[in-house]
Amino acid sequence: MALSHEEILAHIQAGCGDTAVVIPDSYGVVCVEVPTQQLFRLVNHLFKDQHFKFNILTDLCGVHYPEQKGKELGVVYHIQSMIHRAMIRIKVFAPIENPEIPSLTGIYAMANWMERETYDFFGIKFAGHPNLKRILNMDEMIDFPLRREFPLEDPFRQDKADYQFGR
Amino acid sequence: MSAVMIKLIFIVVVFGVSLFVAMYSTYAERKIAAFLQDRLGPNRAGPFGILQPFADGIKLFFKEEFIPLKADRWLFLMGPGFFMITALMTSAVIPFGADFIHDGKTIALQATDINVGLLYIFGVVSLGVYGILIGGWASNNKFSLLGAIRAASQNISYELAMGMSIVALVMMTSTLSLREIVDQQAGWHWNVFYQPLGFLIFIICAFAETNRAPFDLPECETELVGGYHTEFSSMKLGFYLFAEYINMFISSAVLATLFFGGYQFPWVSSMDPGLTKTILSVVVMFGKIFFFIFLFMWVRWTLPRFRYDQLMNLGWKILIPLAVVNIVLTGAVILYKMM
Amino acid sequence: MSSQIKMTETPPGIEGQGFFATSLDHVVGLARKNSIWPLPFATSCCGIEFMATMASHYDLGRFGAERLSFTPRQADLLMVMGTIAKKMGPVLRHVYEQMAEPRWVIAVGACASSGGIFDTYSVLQGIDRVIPVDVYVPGCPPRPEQIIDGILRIQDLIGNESVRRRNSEEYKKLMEEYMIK
Amino acid sequence: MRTNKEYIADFHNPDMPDIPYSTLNLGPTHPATHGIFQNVLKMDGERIVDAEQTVGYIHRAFEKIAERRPLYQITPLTDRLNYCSAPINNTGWHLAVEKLLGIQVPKRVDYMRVMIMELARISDHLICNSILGVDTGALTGFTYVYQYREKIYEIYEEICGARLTTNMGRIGGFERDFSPKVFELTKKFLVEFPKIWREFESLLSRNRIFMDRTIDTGPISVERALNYGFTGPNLRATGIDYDIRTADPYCSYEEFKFDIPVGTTGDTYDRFVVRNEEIWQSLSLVEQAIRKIEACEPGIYHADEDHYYLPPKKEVYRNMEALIYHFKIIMGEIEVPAGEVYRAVEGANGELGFYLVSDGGRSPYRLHFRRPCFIYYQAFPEMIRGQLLSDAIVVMSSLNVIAGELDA
Amino acid sequence: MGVIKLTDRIKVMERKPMSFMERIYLPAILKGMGITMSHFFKKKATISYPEEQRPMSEVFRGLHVLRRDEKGAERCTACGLCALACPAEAITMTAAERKRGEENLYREEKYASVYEINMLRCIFCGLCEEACPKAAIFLQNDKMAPASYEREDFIYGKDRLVEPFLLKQS
Repeated sequence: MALSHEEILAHIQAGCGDTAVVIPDSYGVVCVEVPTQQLFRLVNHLFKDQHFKFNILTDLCGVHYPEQKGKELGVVYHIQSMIHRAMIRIKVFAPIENPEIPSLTGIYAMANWMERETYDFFGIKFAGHPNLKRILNMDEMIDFPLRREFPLEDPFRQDKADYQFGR
Repeated sequence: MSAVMIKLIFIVVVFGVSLFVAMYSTYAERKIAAFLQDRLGPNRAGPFGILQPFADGIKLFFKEEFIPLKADRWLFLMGPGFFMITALMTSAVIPFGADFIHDGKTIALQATDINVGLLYIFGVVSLGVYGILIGGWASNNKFSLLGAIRAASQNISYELAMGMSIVALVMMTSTLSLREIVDQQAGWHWNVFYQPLGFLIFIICAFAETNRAPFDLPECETELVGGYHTEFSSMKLGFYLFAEYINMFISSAVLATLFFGGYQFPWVSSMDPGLTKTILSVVVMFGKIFFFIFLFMWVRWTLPRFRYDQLMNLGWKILIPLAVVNIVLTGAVILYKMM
Repeated sequence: MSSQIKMTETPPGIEGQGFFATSLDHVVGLARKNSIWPLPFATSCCGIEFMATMASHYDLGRFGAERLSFTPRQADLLMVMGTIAKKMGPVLRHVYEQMAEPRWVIAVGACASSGGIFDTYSVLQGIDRVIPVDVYVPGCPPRPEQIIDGILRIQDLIGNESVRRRNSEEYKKLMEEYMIK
Repeated sequence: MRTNKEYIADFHNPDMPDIPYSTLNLGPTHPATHGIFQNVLKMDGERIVDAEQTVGYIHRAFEKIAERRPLYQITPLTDRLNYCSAPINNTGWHLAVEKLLGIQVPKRVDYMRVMIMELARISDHLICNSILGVDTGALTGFTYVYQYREKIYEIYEEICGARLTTNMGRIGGFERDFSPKVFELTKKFLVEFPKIWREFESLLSRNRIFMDRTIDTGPISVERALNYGFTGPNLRATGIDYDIRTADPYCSYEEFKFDIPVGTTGDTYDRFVVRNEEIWQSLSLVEQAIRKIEACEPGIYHADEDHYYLPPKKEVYRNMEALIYHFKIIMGEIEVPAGEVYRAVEGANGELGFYLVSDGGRSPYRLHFRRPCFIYYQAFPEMIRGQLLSDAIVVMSSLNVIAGELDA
Repeated sequence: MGVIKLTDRIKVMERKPMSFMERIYLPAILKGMGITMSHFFKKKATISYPEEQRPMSEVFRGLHVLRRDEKGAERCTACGLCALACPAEAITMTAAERKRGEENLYREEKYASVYEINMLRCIFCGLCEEACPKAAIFLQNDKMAPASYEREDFIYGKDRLVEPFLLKQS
């Protein structure tokens, strides 16, 4: 019952019209980029449809591309159909000054923590999230550690002395 | 030597023996647990690790005394002591061996033979839970409090069933004195053969009363960290742990006395009174006690534990009705025999 | 800081005043070292190897240390196993503060001792930044043999320690350095 | 008298009036939280009104480290995700990289991977189920089965030289061929282990105390489980046979014969039973894998990819070209195509996914681990609402939340 | 709650209701006690570690050693690949040129004058051994890094890493 790419794309276009931009992917996954305003509608459409049953949000994560002006921060969703064994990759982008992306917690319960994690790492604000606060890092932290410019090691750290490390 | 002196010496000996047995129960527990689990167990402190209890004792003794800031100081101190005292008091009415007749004088191997011995045991044992309750409440910690409450409700529920299982036994023996109960069981007339159901209920309740697995809810580590003794350190903790083992020892003694003929054993009971008989009877008694202690440990290292509501269900909905049935059955049999 | 740690860790018996101060010290030391109740502060991988150490093949119980006391009040040895993140640091310190004297700390594995491969913004580079550590065990995770080695080192330390060490000036100074109590 | 179920229904009822509650901190260092995370429980006596979790206590910034490391150095990192079954993580990562680089591995490597992955699955489920026993109070079963985990460690050690954090396998294959001793040990394990596992099952699985503890504790329906992103045994316990091994086969899993056990109600007992049955299935898979490996031509243990797989040491010492490749690979200067791949494997806890974004550099541009624990642990409050404190502990250990994977 | 079927490999684990014998607790309890008792008399699995050593595999990744060649010269040429391959960044080295007359000490023209491994950082992943093009660094299969009291003790310099010369000859 494998779905062809065309079928899936047609299905996506039924969800958000012509706003979806297809990104070519050499690894066999249907990959689209949608504007932030369309995201919720599209995912809701995918979730509700009884034929295709793209009802599982497999993965959600953020990416930071500092050189793409106006579209620095992105969120990548992997949505799967358990019956048809097909996967869609949806990307949305937001500018770094005001990274606001609609939250999917209303559709998927699992999006809750994943979005909090993405907020924690990238500072992407998910509009409509019930409890958007840091999850892995300390609440006091001000930076967003997975942005590209953030160093791996905290440069101001006091808890590390070189003489103890044989360097 | 006056009779009083002899009694005093005997009491000291009984206390000493209880403490000693409790001490080595800790060692035995660790060894038995290890053996049941394909391990070796403590073997570094002394040969085969037999000095382990002393090491634990000394260590606990030299550990820092600690009273949490928000704890109720006096109750916090009182809890362990109270628990320990009640645990030790129970041994007063247990006959540990046949009478020793020397120079025409009879020396009973029992601190005191009161005619309501059974009632005494029940009374003192039910006081024991106050030690836990006080300690758990005073430490001002939620886990302790939960443990203490669990202990209290568990003990109260299981005392009922325990008492009722004994009622049937008392109907049969028509005495409350432990010595007489033991005397009645000479030969193979052990009560366990006449009261198997009563015995079963009693032993289950004994497990519950001593807070041993599968009824170790008041202190179960995986749920309540340490239960009622979470906040106790040093010798206060030592008292709690110790008293628990003493309780186990006493429960084993009571089990042996009530249902397994105490110090009676077919060949031993028919011997002439004398030193040999006394010694042998003591050996028999302790043999039975050790068997039960072993059983306690064996069960602990085998079974999963109950959940709180299941524990209550078992106590109230199964054991108590069973005990009532047992009473009725016993009554019917007695009536039938009388007719 | 590390030089200060060295000072206190020296077994008191070997400096001045004959061999061992009293036989009481000796007996108490013997008792303590054979009855270590560990508090397993297992956060990650090393915790699994600690389980292996407790289980039948290695049996920590041989050293009288199989009674795990999960409450810090009753524990003698804090075994820190696994990564301690910065978020965890205060908790670890709190647990250490709750422990009753005498108390020892063993840092098991690379993460607890030095951060290991996790040289990142969120990981504490060694727990000795928060609490004093007595013995370090290398390895990621250490084999149970190495953990037992660590316990043996701790036993040596305990056996040679004076009963009064915890009241000494040096010890107080050490605690002050870590701002504990 | 009200039953447990009626109570639970009450607490799930949104119209229930607010009850005064007390809070109880389960964790961060509670003995039942294997690993470190905190649950703040709102309690009404012993009953749980609500719960809130705090995680991140061992957050180690895996994803940040991964952005600074060449591909082969990320393997030791994946070890530490779900450390109970490190070889599965290693293999999952290698599969993701191989997908990106377009490496085809020989069949024999596939079977070798199946063998180690199923051994890892056994060792993970074994620890989860025996810890469930420990949390209900039966410690002894744990020590019996742990002896056999040690046997698995021996096999690992023979393969790669470490016990727990294995760093097993390389991109494109294995670092060395399995020695004959590996097969010998594994065969011995396959003979000995079923006996002890049956013993363990009979200690717990039909013991009423255990059944009472676990049946109807922490149930979750299929719909909610899917919505919460459950995967792995926890999802299958709810009654759906979703398994990456069949849904998106990798490592030639489609050639193997195995069943997917599913539960019916999704409660703790079902999770226990499903894991038990998966161990039996894994045992048969290991056996099949050994047979398939032995049927293959011996001596093949890696893909023939000069650019990505280290040349043999002997060549390096003599051959200049080999030395150059050696330097290039170690320095991470291999040619990595730009692109994005998502590769998931059926980890012991569920779908362990690697979303790898590469810009052609030596290290990933972005690497996201889809950690099953992190995702399904969200459902914990919903699962324990209205139940007793003891249930919370049992549910937690049957979910097999592993802190390393939870926090990454 | 029903069962959703996606594949034909499904195997539903039906739950049998408790039988009467299971309901009354005792048979299962006695069976369990039988099992534990059978282990009571079994041979114990314990290895008394400090006295007994558990055999380790040939390929076990233990403590590092810097190897010498057949003639006793140090193999390491300070190329730095091991330090590069180390995910924990635990290896530091300083290279030096071999001087005339040191041919019996160092095999190649370059050698490491300082070679330090921080054993507390090291995760014993074996990547350094794999990276070494000269078979100089090697993880022993019979030795493990010992525990110690001080953090400084774990910085292993060349004095502790290089294979003793005399042992090699005998």
